[in-house]
Amino acid sequence: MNFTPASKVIVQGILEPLGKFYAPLMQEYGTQIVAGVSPGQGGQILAGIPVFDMLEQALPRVGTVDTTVIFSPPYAALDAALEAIAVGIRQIVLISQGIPPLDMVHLIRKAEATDTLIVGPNSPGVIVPGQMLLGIHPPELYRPGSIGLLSRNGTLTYEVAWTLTQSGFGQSIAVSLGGDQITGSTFPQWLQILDEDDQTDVIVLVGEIGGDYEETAAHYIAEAIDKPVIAYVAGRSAPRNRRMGHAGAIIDSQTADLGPDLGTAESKVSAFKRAGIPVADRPSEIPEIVKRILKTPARKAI
Amino acid sequence: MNFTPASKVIVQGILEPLGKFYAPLMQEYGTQIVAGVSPGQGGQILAGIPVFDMLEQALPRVGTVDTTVIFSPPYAALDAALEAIAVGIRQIVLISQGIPPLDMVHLIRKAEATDTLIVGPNSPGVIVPGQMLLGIHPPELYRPGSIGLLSRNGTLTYEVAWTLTQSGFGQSIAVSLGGDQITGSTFPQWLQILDEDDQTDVIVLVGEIGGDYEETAAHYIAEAIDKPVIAYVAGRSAPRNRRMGHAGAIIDSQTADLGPDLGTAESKVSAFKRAGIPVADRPSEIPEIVKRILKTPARKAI
Amino acid sequence: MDLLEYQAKDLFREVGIPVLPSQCIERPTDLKALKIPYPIALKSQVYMGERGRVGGVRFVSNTIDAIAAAHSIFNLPIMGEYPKVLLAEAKYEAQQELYLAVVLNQSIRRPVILGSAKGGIDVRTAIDAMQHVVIDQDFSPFYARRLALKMGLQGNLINSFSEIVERLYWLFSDKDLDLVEINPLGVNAKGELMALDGKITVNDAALGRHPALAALDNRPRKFVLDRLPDSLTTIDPQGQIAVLCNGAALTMATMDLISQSGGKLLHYLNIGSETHHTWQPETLCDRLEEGLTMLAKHKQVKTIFVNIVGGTVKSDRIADSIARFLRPPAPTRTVSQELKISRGTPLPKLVVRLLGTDLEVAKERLASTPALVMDDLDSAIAQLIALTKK
Amino acid sequence: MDLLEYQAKDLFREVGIPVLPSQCIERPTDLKALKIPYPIALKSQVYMGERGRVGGVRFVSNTIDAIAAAHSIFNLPIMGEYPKVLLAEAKYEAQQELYLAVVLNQSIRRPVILGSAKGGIDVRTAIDAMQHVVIDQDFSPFYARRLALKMGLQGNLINSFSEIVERLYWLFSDKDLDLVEINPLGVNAKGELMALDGKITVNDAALGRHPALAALDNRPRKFVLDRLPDSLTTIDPQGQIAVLCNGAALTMATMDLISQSGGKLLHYLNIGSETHHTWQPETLCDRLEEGLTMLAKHKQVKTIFVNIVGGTVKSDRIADSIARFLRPPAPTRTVSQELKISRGTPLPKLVVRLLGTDLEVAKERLASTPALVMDDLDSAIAQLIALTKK
Repeated sequence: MNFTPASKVIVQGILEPLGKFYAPLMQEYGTQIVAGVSPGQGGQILAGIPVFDMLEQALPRVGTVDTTVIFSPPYAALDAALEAIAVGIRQIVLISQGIPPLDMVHLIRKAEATDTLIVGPNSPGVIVPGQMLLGIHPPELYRPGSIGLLSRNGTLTYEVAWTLTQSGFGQSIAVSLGGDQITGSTFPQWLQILDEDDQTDVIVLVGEIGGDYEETAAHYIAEAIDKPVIAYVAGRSAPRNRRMGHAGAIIDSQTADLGPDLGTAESKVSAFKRAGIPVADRPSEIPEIVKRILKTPARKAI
Repeated sequence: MNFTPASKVIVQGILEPLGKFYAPLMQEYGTQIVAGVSPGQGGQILAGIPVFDMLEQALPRVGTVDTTVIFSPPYAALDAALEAIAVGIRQIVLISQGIPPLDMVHLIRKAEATDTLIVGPNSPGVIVPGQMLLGIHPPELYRPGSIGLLSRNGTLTYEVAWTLTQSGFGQSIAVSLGGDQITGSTFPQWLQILDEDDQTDVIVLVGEIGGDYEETAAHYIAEAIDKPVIAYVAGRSAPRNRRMGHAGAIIDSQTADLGPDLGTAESKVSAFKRAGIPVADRPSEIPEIVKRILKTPARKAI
Repeated sequence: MDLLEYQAKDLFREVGIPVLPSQCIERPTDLKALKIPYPIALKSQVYMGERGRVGGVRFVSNTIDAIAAAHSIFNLPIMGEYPKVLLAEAKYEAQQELYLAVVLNQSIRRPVILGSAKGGIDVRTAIDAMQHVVIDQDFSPFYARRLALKMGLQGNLINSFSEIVERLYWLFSDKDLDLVEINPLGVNAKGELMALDGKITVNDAALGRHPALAALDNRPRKFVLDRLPDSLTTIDPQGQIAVLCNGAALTMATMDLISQSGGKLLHYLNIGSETHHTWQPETLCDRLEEGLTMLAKHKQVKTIFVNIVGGTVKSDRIADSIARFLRPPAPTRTVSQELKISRGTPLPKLVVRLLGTDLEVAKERLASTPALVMDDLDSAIAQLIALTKK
Repeated sequence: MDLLEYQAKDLFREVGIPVLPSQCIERPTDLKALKIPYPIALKSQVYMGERGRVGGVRFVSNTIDAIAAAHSIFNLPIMGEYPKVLLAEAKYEAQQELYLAVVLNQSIRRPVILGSAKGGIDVRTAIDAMQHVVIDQDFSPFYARRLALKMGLQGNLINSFSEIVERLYWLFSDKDLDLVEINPLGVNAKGELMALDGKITVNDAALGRHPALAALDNRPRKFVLDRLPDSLTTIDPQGQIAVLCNGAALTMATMDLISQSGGKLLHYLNIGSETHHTWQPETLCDRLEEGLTMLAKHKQVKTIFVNIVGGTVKSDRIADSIARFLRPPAPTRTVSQELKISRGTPLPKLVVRLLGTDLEVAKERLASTPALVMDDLDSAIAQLIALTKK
């Protein structure tokens, strides 16, 4: 992970409405955006950022680029990401929602083969408060600090960040895996990164119903994470998901050895509790638990 | 490269007519064939070799396998090779002809990513005289010795081997890249291997018209090979290849910066001569040149 | 998007997966022009499963019986759903029934092929014998053989089964499916295979690049990018609270808080996140107004809780949208005129919670309206509960 | 296998590459039922290139002129080839003509996309401006944009051109093509693209998995796996020697030696290598006999040089095949009876060189025949030359 103010960033799909709106905000926050790409619209300038038709036109002028933030239309996002990998960029933040999941499978195979870190899709991206913004987090809700914030959603992440900020707990980083069916990175990957990150003392994991992300995370935390982790799960009152019927029943039973309630709030909360991870009942309880934990010694001896 | 008598070999497509005929011959020559694979025919025994439906059934019983020799039908060969790569086999000898070239492109990409050595397709394979046979070379024409024999054909390779054998020059190894449009390995790859091979003193390269294999090899030898190389090119009297017409003209001119005569015997012979490589006019001249070279010191100081 | 059995089988036929001769029947009299020889099966074409158990499949041997059976199937709802079409299909003598599916596994983030040597109507038995193989890298037929061997298939059946898996996988991958299932996959006495039933779910996000598939189902989509849903889900039929938030997880967290505070929810509405590539500040404002109008249509809604998080859209614009909803606008704006007409009842009370915007500006703009504007989430919910009880 | 222009355009249409409305004309009177409005182009459908330069393409504005033009094109050979069909096609106003192709590059062992901003009939100009991009990994549209930029395309033309490249690449890869070319790819005043001519070569080895493509050309294949060619190539019309070897390179080397020794070659025949998966010893013996019969049919052949290398087939079986050819067999073998009937002339003299087999056994078996059996290649060729001069 290289998310420092010195690292260079390119924005792909910079002239899409979303990119046009957020690229200048990212730049204002201090992110070093060295170029933008929008195929067929090269030659323009957006807020002082030169726009190219392709990455390979930009690179000779701006040097090695660490990260690309992709606002491209969903069916063009895989290609944009592969273009970035082809020119050696190894950190990719996919903001766009609606990327077909099989495109993501293709991209993940490629990312694994090239040791590329993918954030998203359908994600607000990454913010390192006070330093850089790679995506669409509202910076005014964040403050620098030592809480590492992980989630797979957007606005609820901002809500939790603000709750922490208000209570005086700034954040070392906030990352959302993204809300689409297939995500480019996983909780275990990020837990590992934050466990090794010197700026992070406590990890807050904001979960939600569906899938087995939180169950897997709980298992991984118990096995491999030394820093304290606090969890929160949204969706306790949500109506049960419609099953896919016949086929769905068979497929659900195959997903993992995590029992038939997999994906419900109960399943996730109890997985965290079994792993010894405190679970907040409401967002405003999160800073209270952080306070409590910071008074006691680390969960595990190293 | 690991082509020693201790290395374990599997034969895929062993119950195809070609496999059925040659697998026992390979075994008689000393090749350690530990298993065969023919999907749908698992459970049979051929010349004492147990036959399985899949490689992954065989491996737990026979341990790590170094090489697979593939006799599968051409449209099943890519899959057989990918199956071998998936279980960790990193030396693949493709005997079958008629594999669609785009299947080979796919396989080559995969081989490059996994550091797998491919011989063939449409190749007699590899022989290490007196030690092992991986393919269909007629062993009685070969003798152990220090000549490394490279080609991209079958029977002409045997002819040259016999010419050497008769003159008292045994061979350290003989390899044919294979005669199909797209080959799994290249002359430069093998020249490099033989340049580093302690058993090889002199390299004999048997070329033929078509493509730019020999031109590329000549260039590579001049740049990177320290051991003496002798070349022979078949096809001086062959009728000129039919051009593809309009499109062909354009495409031919794009293949490389090697001039319009690319692929003719003249082009190849003069490429070798420019690179300082002696070219035999007929097979029987090859041992004469070997004799001459072995009397003079190495072509290049190391 | 789900496909009906006959639509799935059309795709199977296209990619060379064997299916029986069949014909679509839109009304019982169509059976007079049947081109398949009797006996046939008549199968209700519904999206729901388990039709076999409840009489949605009938075997008939002549036209008179067929027409009678068709009448009764057309009038038989399967879990509430009436068929618009039946499939008349030849009979098949299966010696063995297999189960085969390709699905996208969210957790492994890879496609998985599933197979059971005990397919057919008894799902429990199929599940007990289920085997799976993860397609870790690019598909190649050896993955299919791996599944065949795990299922215990032997001899040439390994190859013929693998060929079906291969074709099914390419269908899955070419058409961006979430799921494709053949159950049962019949094996006859000669060892030949036949797809006897088929189920396909196309990925909704990918439908835009498969126009031919998208045209197969005209019903409203359950999931549509960048648009409000066509209908609202009812949580508690007794509820009087409606919730409107931006973002799915925020909506759920807000509902959880209301529920924890003893509030009873009737409806919720997520007006969407900001990650669509065409998103602009107007997108949020337009949907906010449109969403409030949707919720207000339902007489039972006494209070609406608006929770908008994120500061990139200026608070004055958000406040203006809410104000436009609350104060029927000048007659020049035709869209809002329509909205006005649809409002038959007094408007629900609004508790508006805004985070990240300049709250004072919003309060000022909404001062002359009955909307309560707050920034602390817990207090706002306490207010909401109190207001609803009034 | 090459496709004709109209066949290539059918494939373009299938994958969404824009082509003009067109109609196949099998005889001039078909033009009376033309559905395309005039003016039209009438284009000779031949496998040879450069038809434009020699009158194979004519523009006409009414039925009378069209029928007259069709008559003359049907009677105009292009490099010796007469069209069986013409393509009648709408006219297109191109502002610019591009060149675009996808080919498999044997040397790089990857597909390559080629493009030139100066396409059209002047091949030299196209070549001078030619750009290429190697498809190193799995194709993705950025490779196409890379080509577009190298060609100097700008603005939205980058995207519309790339989309054509993408579709063309998938066609190339799905159908196992060796080459697919669009020249010219017309650009009109609105920046829209149109494939105005198309050339496709399907890989012969892959035809077995594209039966629909294989059916498009019934002419004898230039290259067929595992079968002798249908006709023989003539090297020197004055030649009296025919060569039969197993393996292409061995055949060439043998021809080289004969030529270096002053021999004049009429024909050569490669009876194939041993790398076909169905190969068995019988394969070699059957083809040897069949091949000798083919060569002996030609009266001008005075001597046949047989060079069989490789020891896996026992020499007695090879000798038996040769003996069967030399000595018309018993009337019970119907195949050979036919062979006998076709032999009107005395048999050519045979010099047989065998390597790897037990030569003594072969000599013994052929002792009673006029065939000379030897093992040293150079001496065998010297014998051949001497024998031919006799």
